[in-house]
Amino acid sequence: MSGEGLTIRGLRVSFDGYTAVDGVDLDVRPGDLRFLIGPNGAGKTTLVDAVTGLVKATGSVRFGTNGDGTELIGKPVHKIARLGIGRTFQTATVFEELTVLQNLDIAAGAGRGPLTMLRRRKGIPQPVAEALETTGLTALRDRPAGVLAHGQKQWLEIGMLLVQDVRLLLLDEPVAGMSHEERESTGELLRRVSEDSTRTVVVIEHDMDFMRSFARSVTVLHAGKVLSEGTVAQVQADPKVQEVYLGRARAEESADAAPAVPSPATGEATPTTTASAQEA
Amino acid sequence: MSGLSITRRGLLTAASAVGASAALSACGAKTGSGTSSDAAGATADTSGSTVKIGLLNSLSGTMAISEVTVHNALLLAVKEINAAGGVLGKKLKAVSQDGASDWPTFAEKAESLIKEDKVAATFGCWTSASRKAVKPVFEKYKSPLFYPVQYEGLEQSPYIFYIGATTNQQIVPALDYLKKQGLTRLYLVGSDYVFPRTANKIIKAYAKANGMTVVGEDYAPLGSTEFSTIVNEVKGSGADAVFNTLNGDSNVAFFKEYKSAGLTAKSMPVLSVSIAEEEVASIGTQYLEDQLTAWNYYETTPGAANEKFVKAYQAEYGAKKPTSDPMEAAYISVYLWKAMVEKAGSFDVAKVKAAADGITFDAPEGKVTVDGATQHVYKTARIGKIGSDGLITEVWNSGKPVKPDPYLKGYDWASGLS
Amino acid sequence: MTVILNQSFTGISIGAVLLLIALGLTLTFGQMGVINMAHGEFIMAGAYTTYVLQKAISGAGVSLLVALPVAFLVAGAMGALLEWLLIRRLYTRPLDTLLVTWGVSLMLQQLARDIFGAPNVQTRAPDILTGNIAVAEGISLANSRLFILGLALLSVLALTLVLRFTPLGRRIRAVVQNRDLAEVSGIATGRVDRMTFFIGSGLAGVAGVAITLVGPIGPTTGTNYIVDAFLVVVVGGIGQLKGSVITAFVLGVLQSVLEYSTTVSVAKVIVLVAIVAFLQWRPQGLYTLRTRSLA
Amino acid sequence: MTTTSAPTTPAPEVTKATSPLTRFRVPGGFALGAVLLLGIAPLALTDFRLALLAKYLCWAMVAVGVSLAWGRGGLLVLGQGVFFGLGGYAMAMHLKLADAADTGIPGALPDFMQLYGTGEALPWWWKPFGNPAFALAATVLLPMAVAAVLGFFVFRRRVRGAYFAILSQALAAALAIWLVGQQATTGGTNGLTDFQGFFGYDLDDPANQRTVYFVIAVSLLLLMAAARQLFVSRYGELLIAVRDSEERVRFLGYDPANVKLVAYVVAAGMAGLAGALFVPAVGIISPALIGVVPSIGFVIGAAVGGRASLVGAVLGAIAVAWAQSTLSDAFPGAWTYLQGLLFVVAVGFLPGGLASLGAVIRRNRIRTRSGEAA
Repeated sequence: MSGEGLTIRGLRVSFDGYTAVDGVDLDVRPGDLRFLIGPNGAGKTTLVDAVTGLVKATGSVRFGTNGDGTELIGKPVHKIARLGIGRTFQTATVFEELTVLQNLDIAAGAGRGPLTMLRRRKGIPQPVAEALETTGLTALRDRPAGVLAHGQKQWLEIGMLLVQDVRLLLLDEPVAGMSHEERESTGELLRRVSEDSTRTVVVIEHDMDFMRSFARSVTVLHAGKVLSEGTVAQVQADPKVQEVYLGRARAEESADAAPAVPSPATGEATPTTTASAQEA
Repeated sequence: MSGLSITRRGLLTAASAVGASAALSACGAKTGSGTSSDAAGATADTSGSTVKIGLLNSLSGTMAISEVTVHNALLLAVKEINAAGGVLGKKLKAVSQDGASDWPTFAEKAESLIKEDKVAATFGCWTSASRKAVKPVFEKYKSPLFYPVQYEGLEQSPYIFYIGATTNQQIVPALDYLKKQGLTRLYLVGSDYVFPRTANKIIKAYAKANGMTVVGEDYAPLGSTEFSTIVNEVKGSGADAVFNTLNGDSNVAFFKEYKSAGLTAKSMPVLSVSIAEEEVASIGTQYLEDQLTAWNYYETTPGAANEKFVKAYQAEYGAKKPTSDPMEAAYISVYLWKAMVEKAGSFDVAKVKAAADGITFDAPEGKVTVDGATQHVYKTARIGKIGSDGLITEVWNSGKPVKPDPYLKGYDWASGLS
Repeated sequence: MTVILNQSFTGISIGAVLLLIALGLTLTFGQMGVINMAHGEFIMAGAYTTYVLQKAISGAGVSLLVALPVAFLVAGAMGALLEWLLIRRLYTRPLDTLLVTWGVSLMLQQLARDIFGAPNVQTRAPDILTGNIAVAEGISLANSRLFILGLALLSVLALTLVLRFTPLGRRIRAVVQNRDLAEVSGIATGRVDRMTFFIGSGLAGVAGVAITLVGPIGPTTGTNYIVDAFLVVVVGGIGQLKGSVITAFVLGVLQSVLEYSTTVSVAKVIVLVAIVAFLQWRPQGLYTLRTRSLA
Repeated sequence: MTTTSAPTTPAPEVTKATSPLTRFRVPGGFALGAVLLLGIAPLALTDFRLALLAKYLCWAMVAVGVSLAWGRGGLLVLGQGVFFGLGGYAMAMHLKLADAADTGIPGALPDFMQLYGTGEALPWWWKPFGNPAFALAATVLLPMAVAAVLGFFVFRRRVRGAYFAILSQALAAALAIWLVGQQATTGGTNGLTDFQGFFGYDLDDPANQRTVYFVIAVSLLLLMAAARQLFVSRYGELLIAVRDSEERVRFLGYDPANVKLVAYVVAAGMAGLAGALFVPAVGIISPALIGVVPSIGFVIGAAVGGRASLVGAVLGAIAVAWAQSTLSDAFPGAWTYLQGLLFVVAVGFLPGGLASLGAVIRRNRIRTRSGEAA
């Protein structure tokens, strides 16, 4: 049962005695669009860092499409990346001096042999063309990434994960600082991406509206531990969550945004964690 | 426009060029064929009313400290010679090139002086390394170089005149002096380059044959300024005297450390062969008082010729400017060349070389004579003591000019050296 | 045994100089991350300050003591000026800073040549600093080195106190740890940078005064020390005073012992290679400030 | 739906180089360079000037590598003197051995060893350099091997930026000091000099000196073509990506250490070849070409001309070398100021060097245009 998708057991990360992630267990199945929420310092980003090998951690993180999956703890970053695990950062990091096309082409090419590397790129590889299409950046492909708008950079990052043929996408606050329209587009993009039944998507987000609109399932972290898990509705109804989000949650979110839980726009706000992949 | 096609085009061009160069090289001489020597010869331009001579010194970089003074002395000599009517009725025009304390640059500038400026002779170089770098250039173009600095011997290029002392005119007399003083246990301290290493080889051979002992030997990288350990070792060695072949900045650090360690000229004198008046001024007499030096000339050397030289130099460059051995050697090198040219009646290098033997000059250091066979100069060896006023006064001299012997052939103990 | 003891004391002598020349860099390089190749020329400026003051004030001891604060101000002002003119424009480009300040260092050397002449100049050390005291049988420590050691330790103490307990120190640490946060907290980070640079460069000036007791004073004085100074800070670890202190003395003793058992050249090569190997083992140096940044 | 080895869709305008002017810019420029170096320069210059140019072209060859490693890869290679020196010494050792063999005396030692050495047999590590093929290969492969070993450790441990630069300098200093210290076997400060022949040809002969020039000029052009290919290849794009965000590249599944290693090793090989050809052209190799200052000198030209632009770096290297050699005689002091100022201005205020003047303007224009679009 724990063979598919991302399986985390007893994950623990400490910095100089401060424990940022404190024994987290987490399962995310393929086809899910899991949101990771929690107050500042809850350990969300650190958890993603640990999964991608950026920080040292103890415990077990396995990822695979069948069987037991591969243990990720202890592997270097680039080896983890080659297992089909990709991430974005809070501040979009694209290669500003390279064009959109070059950015995507590099992302697509981690497995290229030396001879291919030493040749000039001819034409546009199929996955790159598809990613351009999916992210809507086709018209901008020859622009240096540095001149893109903030939202476009985030899409480019997601596109780079797509061409990598990533099976597990870890997105760190992808809509921070975006306009309303950009958020909508990003959400749609994420939904399209996660429709592939073999992909697993995990999104760290602060934006509750965005979460309510697009999450299939939610995990709430608090002080390095899992506080609550379930559908948006289940989580929002959890008193422990309300406790943590006390003040802010009561005042602004539970009060006026709660009715939005069964989102009319998508009708997808109540899938369970075992949401079927047939939707795709 | 793929990269590949560019490369291909590049290769084509390259291939044709290789072809072209192969064709060219077909007319180049093979080694040992002997044809090349005629192809490259100096063509000094002496046709006009002036004759160009080259001054090749480091005007910038780390060696500028020393070499600028030599450059000044050369310019003074040129000025005096021109004021007195020039050479063979032609005024001298000095062309200065900056060796920039960098050996390959010296080689480049030497070539520039010979090929571009068509100088009749070149004066300069200080370090052995710069001389070694330009030697093939002067030999290739058969143009003469006058080298003004004491050096490690073991060299006799047909196109270099060695106006500074060779080892038997500086180091060997210095050892004679130490032996006479009963200072027989020596500690050798030097910079890590060819002169100190060769000098110390000679010293060790001398010591072996003369009942002296070398109790220690240390080399510091050129420019090194940390001498705690070396001085510590010197102090504990029980030596009678230190033979110092350090160069440049290292001397400053060494002598400061030496004094700090409580060592003095009384308890353990240091005999230096690279510290002249100029260096004394930059180290400080506080640290150097009563220490020994070995040269062929001091600012205080008696004689009318020296009085005139010191006066002229200070009139030109400032009243407090000291004169030193390499400066004096540089100064007389121009006069020696003038005398050779005038004896030969021509600027032609072969004739000048042929005329060199036996040329004498009443130099500030006393009478000097050119030895045609070695192209070195007979020089009087002088041991000096550094005074509190920064001047060096002579405490001993060899009595008469010493015949130059760059390969120390006249010394039995040196037979195994080279 | 005597040998080991003796070389240890010699090593401390060497380490004292290393520490003093590296101290300013622990601020400008260690705290601010600026690779200032002209730092050596601030040392040179301190040395020349001693020379100039000695011409004005005859007593060697008095002029040396006066030179300490004056050199601090002179070199500090040069540093602050350099920061204001160039370095502040280059904070995001550390490698370019290295090259730009190397250009500045060339110009400062030439300036010294034009003002004071190419040859080295001499200063007179006060007699009390030219002697030595016996530590044990056959082992002595030069007074000049003791003076440098004292000066270095005093500077470390003063610097620590300033960083820990003064408002300026708090600001400096705040800017180092989180520039953005410091800025929004109302700290004029630009002015703090300049002050940090002033103090760091000033310490180089103080080192320059002390250097006159043991080394040559000339246009290239700074270049003699600059690489060593950087190595001390690199090995000691960025942003950590204690790392530099330990490193300076360890390198000093290592150098001294190796010089004793091999030759100076070989010792130098071994020390350099050892440093390279050490950085393989600990790329961030002996002590590091842990941050959550990507780097 | 997404396969890793997807067919490529034909791209009508991947690059915007459609106008004839831009299309022939690169091959045209290359041809122009070839004509200038191989045709006009040898005809227009005296033997002496040509020899000088040969020396400058050697610096330019180093600059090609600097442009790759530093300009594209962001590796401030402040220790290129090490590789230049290794290449130079490998060549010089062979020439010295060949000269010794030419004397006809069996087992003759190179001249400097007879003077300063212990007078014993040739050190074992000199012996292979008697073989011309080995020596030639070593001029390039030895620096590359050293760079590979060094880079392997340094990049793996993520030593970078300032640390890498300072480390490079420390190594350059160490090698220079070591060479100086081994006088009996390396010639010490003097270095190796006074070469008679070059693979059987007499180096004193002006015709042979011209051949050396041609070899150098052709080598430079080849290196530039090779570097250009690397620049426009996928590897070149990846290298820029590593320079701009090493971590990000890591998350794409590449090991940035390997990407940097390739640039570093190639740059080292180029410096080695430059050093090897410098020896017959100038007639000397010495520790003075290896230490900290010359190593910084190797990046000056690239910085002034434009580190990221191949042509800029090459022209910059040639121009700075020319200025150094011409101005330092007339105004030794002023030249030092100018050199310092060049660094401050070129690196501090025009980081792309002189070559970027046009690009800065062009980029501004693109910015304006995209601003309008957005």
